[in-house]
Amino acid sequence: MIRTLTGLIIVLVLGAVAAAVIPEMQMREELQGVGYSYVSRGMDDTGSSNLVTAVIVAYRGLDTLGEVVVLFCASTAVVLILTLYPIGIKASEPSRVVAFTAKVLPAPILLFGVYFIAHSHISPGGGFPGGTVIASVFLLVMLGSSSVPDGRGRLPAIESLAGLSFGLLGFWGIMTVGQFLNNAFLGTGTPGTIVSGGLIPLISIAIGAKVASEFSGVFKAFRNTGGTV
Amino acid sequence: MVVALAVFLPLLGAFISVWLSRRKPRLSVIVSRLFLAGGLHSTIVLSIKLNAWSFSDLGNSIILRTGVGAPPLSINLEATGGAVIAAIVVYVAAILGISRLTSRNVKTLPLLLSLVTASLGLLFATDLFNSFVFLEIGSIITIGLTAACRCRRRWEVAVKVALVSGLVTILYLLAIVVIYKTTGELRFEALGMLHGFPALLVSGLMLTVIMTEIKAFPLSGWGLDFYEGASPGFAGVYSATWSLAVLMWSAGILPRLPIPNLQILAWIGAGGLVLGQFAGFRATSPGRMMGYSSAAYASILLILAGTTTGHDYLQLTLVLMIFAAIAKFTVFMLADPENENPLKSAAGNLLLLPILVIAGIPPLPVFWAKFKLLSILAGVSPLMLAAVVLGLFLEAVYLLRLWSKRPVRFLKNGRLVPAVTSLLMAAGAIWLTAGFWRSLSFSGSLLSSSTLRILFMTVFGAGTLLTLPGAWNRIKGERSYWFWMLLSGISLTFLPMAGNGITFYILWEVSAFAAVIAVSRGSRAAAGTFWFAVFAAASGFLLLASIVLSRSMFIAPGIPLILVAIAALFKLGQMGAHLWSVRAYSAAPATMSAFMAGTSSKAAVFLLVVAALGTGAVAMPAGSVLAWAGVLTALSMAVMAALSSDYKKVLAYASVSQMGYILIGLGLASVMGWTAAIYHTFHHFLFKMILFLGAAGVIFRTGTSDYNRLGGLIRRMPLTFTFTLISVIAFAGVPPLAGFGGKWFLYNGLIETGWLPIALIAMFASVVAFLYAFRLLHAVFLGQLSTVNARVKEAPLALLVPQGILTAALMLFSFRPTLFLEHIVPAIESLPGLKGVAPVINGTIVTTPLGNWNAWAVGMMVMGLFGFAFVFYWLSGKRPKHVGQLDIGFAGELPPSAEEVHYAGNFFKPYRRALAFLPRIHAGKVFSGITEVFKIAGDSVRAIFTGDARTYLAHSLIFLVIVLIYLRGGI
Amino acid sequence: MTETLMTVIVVTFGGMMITAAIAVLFVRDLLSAIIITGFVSLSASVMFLLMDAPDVAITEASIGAVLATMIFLWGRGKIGGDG
Amino acid sequence: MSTAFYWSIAGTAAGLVLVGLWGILTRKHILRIALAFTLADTGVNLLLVWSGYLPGRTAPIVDGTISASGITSAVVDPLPQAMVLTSIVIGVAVAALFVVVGVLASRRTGSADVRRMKELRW
Repeated sequence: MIRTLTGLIIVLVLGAVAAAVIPEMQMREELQGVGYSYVSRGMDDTGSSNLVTAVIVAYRGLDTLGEVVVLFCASTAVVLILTLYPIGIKASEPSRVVAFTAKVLPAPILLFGVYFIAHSHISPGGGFPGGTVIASVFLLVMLGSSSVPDGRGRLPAIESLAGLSFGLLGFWGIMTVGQFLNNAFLGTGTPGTIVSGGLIPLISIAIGAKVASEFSGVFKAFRNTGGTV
Repeated sequence: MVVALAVFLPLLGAFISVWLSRRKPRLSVIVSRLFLAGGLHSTIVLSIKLNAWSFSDLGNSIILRTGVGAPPLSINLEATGGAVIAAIVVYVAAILGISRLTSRNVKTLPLLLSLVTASLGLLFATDLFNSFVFLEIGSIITIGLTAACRCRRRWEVAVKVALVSGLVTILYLLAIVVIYKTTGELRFEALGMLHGFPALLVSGLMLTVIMTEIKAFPLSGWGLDFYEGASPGFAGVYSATWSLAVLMWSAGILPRLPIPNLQILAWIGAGGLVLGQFAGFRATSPGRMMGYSSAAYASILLILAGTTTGHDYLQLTLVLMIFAAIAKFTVFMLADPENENPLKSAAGNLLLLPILVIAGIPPLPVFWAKFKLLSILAGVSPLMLAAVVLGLFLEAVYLLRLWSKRPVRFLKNGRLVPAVTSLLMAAGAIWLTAGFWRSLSFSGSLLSSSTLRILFMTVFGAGTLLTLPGAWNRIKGERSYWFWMLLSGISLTFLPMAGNGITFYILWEVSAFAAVIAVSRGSRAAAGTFWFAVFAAASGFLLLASIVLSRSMFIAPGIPLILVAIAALFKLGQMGAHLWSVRAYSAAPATMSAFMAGTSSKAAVFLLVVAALGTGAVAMPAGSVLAWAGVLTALSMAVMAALSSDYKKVLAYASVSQMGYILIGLGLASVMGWTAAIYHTFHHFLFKMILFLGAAGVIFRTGTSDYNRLGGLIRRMPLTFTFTLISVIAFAGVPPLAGFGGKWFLYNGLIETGWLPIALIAMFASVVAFLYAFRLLHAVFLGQLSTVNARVKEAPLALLVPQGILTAALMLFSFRPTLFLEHIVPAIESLPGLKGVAPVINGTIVTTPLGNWNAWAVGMMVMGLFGFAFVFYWLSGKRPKHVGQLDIGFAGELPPSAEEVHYAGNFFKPYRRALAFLPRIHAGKVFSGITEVFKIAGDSVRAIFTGDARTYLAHSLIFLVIVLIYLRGGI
Repeated sequence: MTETLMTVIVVTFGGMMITAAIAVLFVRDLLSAIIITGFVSLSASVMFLLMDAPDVAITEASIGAVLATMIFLWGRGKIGGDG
Repeated sequence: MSTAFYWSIAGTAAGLVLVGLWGILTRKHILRIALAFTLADTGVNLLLVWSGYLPGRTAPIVDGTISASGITSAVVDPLPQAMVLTSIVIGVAVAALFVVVGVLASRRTGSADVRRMKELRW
């Protein structure tokens, strides 16, 4: 109780002190700083009509590479820890509803995920949510069967390949225009079409594959009962 | 291109190894090493391109552009000279640490490789959000590897790290919101565009983030737990990769914080340094000590950020951080992973170098940076200087404890790591010493009188040479120490040549710590070494503080002089500091004791002489303080010597007691007093060396220094006895031998100045001195020979020859003191600022206001009388009856203990009773009192680290609130 | 959709989210807490949509709301207990 | 009117952050702390998007309704959205790892109470 109150006081004082910043954070009417440049030049520079994707994959591709590495490290760590200290439960026979769902839903969900990834430069979406959606298909399939799917080596192989291709795409940029992760050197195409945005679609696919395989690996590790993974 | 390879090659390796480590574990390790080697190669190429090794153009950089467009739209990675050097350290640590980390599980490889990329990314980052991403990678890998390594408390540590990094994430993102919202920018430069309250809010948030990340006190709780609980293998790799990167990144951000007065950072750092190190002083676990030490370095970073700018800042942070990282890495790598408590069983010998590096002992690389920092602080605020010196001293204390308590063990394998890192540290020492070479001076200008300079050099040089042969005779349990003794002696010998404060300080410290190491190699060293090291460190830090306070010239009057005086007193073993000297003398290898008591204690006399001259002369009040300190020590230590029954302890107390006379002489600040002091310095060197070398011989042959197990050795070791007898007569201050001269001048000086009480006490003390000298002769050489020692041989020649040489010199100067005085007295007369009249030398006669002293005539007379008495004794025909040591005349009664039976047992029972009125001076209690206060302070400080992770989070938030309120200037 | 309506929606949503957040801290049952957190994330995703951030909304819904909730549920299954 | 909309989002977000921090400081069940982190994270993400939000505009996706010349006055700032995407993924990655570590830690100590995890201290 005392702790709860003390915590509340600390937090409230922090809020009160920081509230002095409010007058300086007024609503703006116009884009400012780099935001303006992104919007005004984005399409010409990258050929992506989704400016968020343009920022993520093209301008600030390094952040995204970092983000991929974050996810990569987290999933590697989770899989590693759960491999060393397995605490999973034996998969029980799935209920009929689950089994049915697991048969019916994967295909449309998969399609949905692939769409997210492939159209990231045109419409909302991208490699991360797309990859997650695909991984949920894996989860669904896993839940629908009584055994842990034997993806031995295949998931890590996909993960490796996807990561490597992202990295090598980065080096390709350096070798052609001297800029790491540049993806506009092949031309940017007509914005709004599927083959546009330079390498953005390729990078999105790599990210999607990587995210999907990583989350799938994590799901598998969650169910690991101590067998080999 | 090269930058991209340097940063991202390990990442490609990580992507490959995640798959390969499942298929071909061995191959994956090899492949990973190849990728790391490739990256290392790239960083080295970068460092050469940037000319980073000169440590002078650290701001130069090579830029890697990424993404599309140019900043601020895209993100650059900027490889500056400093960052590249840090990157090389990261690579080296990763390559060396890889086998340790993967020995249990190869699947940690991707994480280790990614950690390298994250470290380099952070080192080269130029963008706030980009840094955030790299910071997150690092935190995740830290959590993952902590949890994956085999160590009992890994889960607790992992949870704490995860909680703290979660909070850091939130605070950092809040800062980014404010920054982006108000400036529309995310590069580091955006921090400079902030104004008004957003600037303060961002500063508070960033400061909290940085201080939590670099584990600066008081936000260091999680770091302490991490270093204590994580497996040493990972903790080592962490400290030299990720931790180093975070420190260097923070070093880049801190000066950019948009706060009106950056100096507040320095105050936060200085306060944290003192408080944090008080807490560290109480740490018991080695891992935790390393944690506290890293908190010290974090605080130092804050201090640097608040007080230095530009090139100094880059250079100092780089040197401090990389060498501390290498050293810490080495310490952790030396831990024995098989042991339940790995760091406690670290390889003891190899631990020394990294620990001395972290503690900043000259001429090791970190020292140079610390020295420069302190010099800068002296100009900023003496209070801050005092805080930092105290903090660094406390850090040195627990680091030395860490080393001195280690059992000696060698690693079964893995010598490669210490070999490589030691090489790096040594190279750094040489490199930096070479860089600072111009600031050193060997002109000898600290002491203007060349005669005195030559005198001191003779004492130091001769002392070293004469003890060196003895160091080859080691008793059981002692390890080779001659090298360290020689090193100590060589630095001492050059001490009088020092031309400025810093040169003096370096020689002084090298000598002191070489002596510490030599002492630590004795068979009973454990007890003595630690305190010796602590006082060595204390006198070193005092000296350093006085040097930086005096600025360039050696000693300035006022506080610096007082600090120097205290440093010298510590070194002399005066004023309660006998705590170390007595322990160290009796714990050290026997010959080492001779070296320390006879030779290296004179370094403190030299320091006092220099200090007194630097300020004209010792001012009257200071002089009388010195004299009183001297006379009280002389008396109390003489009493202690008389009551002690250990050969080496007696000699140790006696040494300290004799040093008291020198203090009185210097305190007189008159020509007569100084003549006494210098005279006594030289002759004390002669006879104390003889005594201790004699003791070394006895101990070497009998294996003991206990009076109760000695006795009657006159027949087994007649030569040693003869030398000892001569020197005992000499130091008892009886005519005709040399000890008398010193006292003669001293009483002259005291009476001349009118310090009669001191003169009386000093006289009384010399009576006591006679008692212990008498007892020493009796207990060791006279009386009955113990059956155990019935077959001992005369001391080895390596000890006897030096004694013979010294005795010859002693006899020469005893009978012809003018040979010595005719050089010394003019030299002292020519010194500035000394008052009073000088003794007049005329042929063999020395004339003082109290009368003439003709040593030659007196000597001849005494010799004549002695010969007469001996002839008379011989003719009288009475011979002593030989009685065995166990031949007791008690009638059927068993004696209670050996002490009662032995001739020398409780020798001074009557005097002990007679002297009971003297106040028992337990100066040791003063120091244990100080220690106690420190302990209480440390305990109350470290109580904030409750171990509850949420408390650590609360620390960060409360700190943030306080900083914000401070910056706002109130609520 | 008028601005007034949007404001009303946001204020209602905001109030609910904060109430729910406080409930997460104090509700006895851990399962409820997890589900309420998922609800907060989902509401946040709606707010992202209102702030013209469809990419973020999709990501928050699929990753922040669904995936995170699943992970928490898994964790609860392994630890059990309330608190 | 849009001012009210604008500030109510900021208020909600800041409130979530503060409640999250409060929970982090005071809850003792390890998963509940993780939930509190998620709340604070959500709040911060809302604040980030909010920092680039301009009322009355559309999403930063160019389609037929926006002319290339008037685009700078038609869409909101894409950068904060990009950052939030990154931040969400990072948040969930950290949360997953935290949950796994927390689960194992509580299985080792026999309790999910963080107060029991303070063998290391001082």
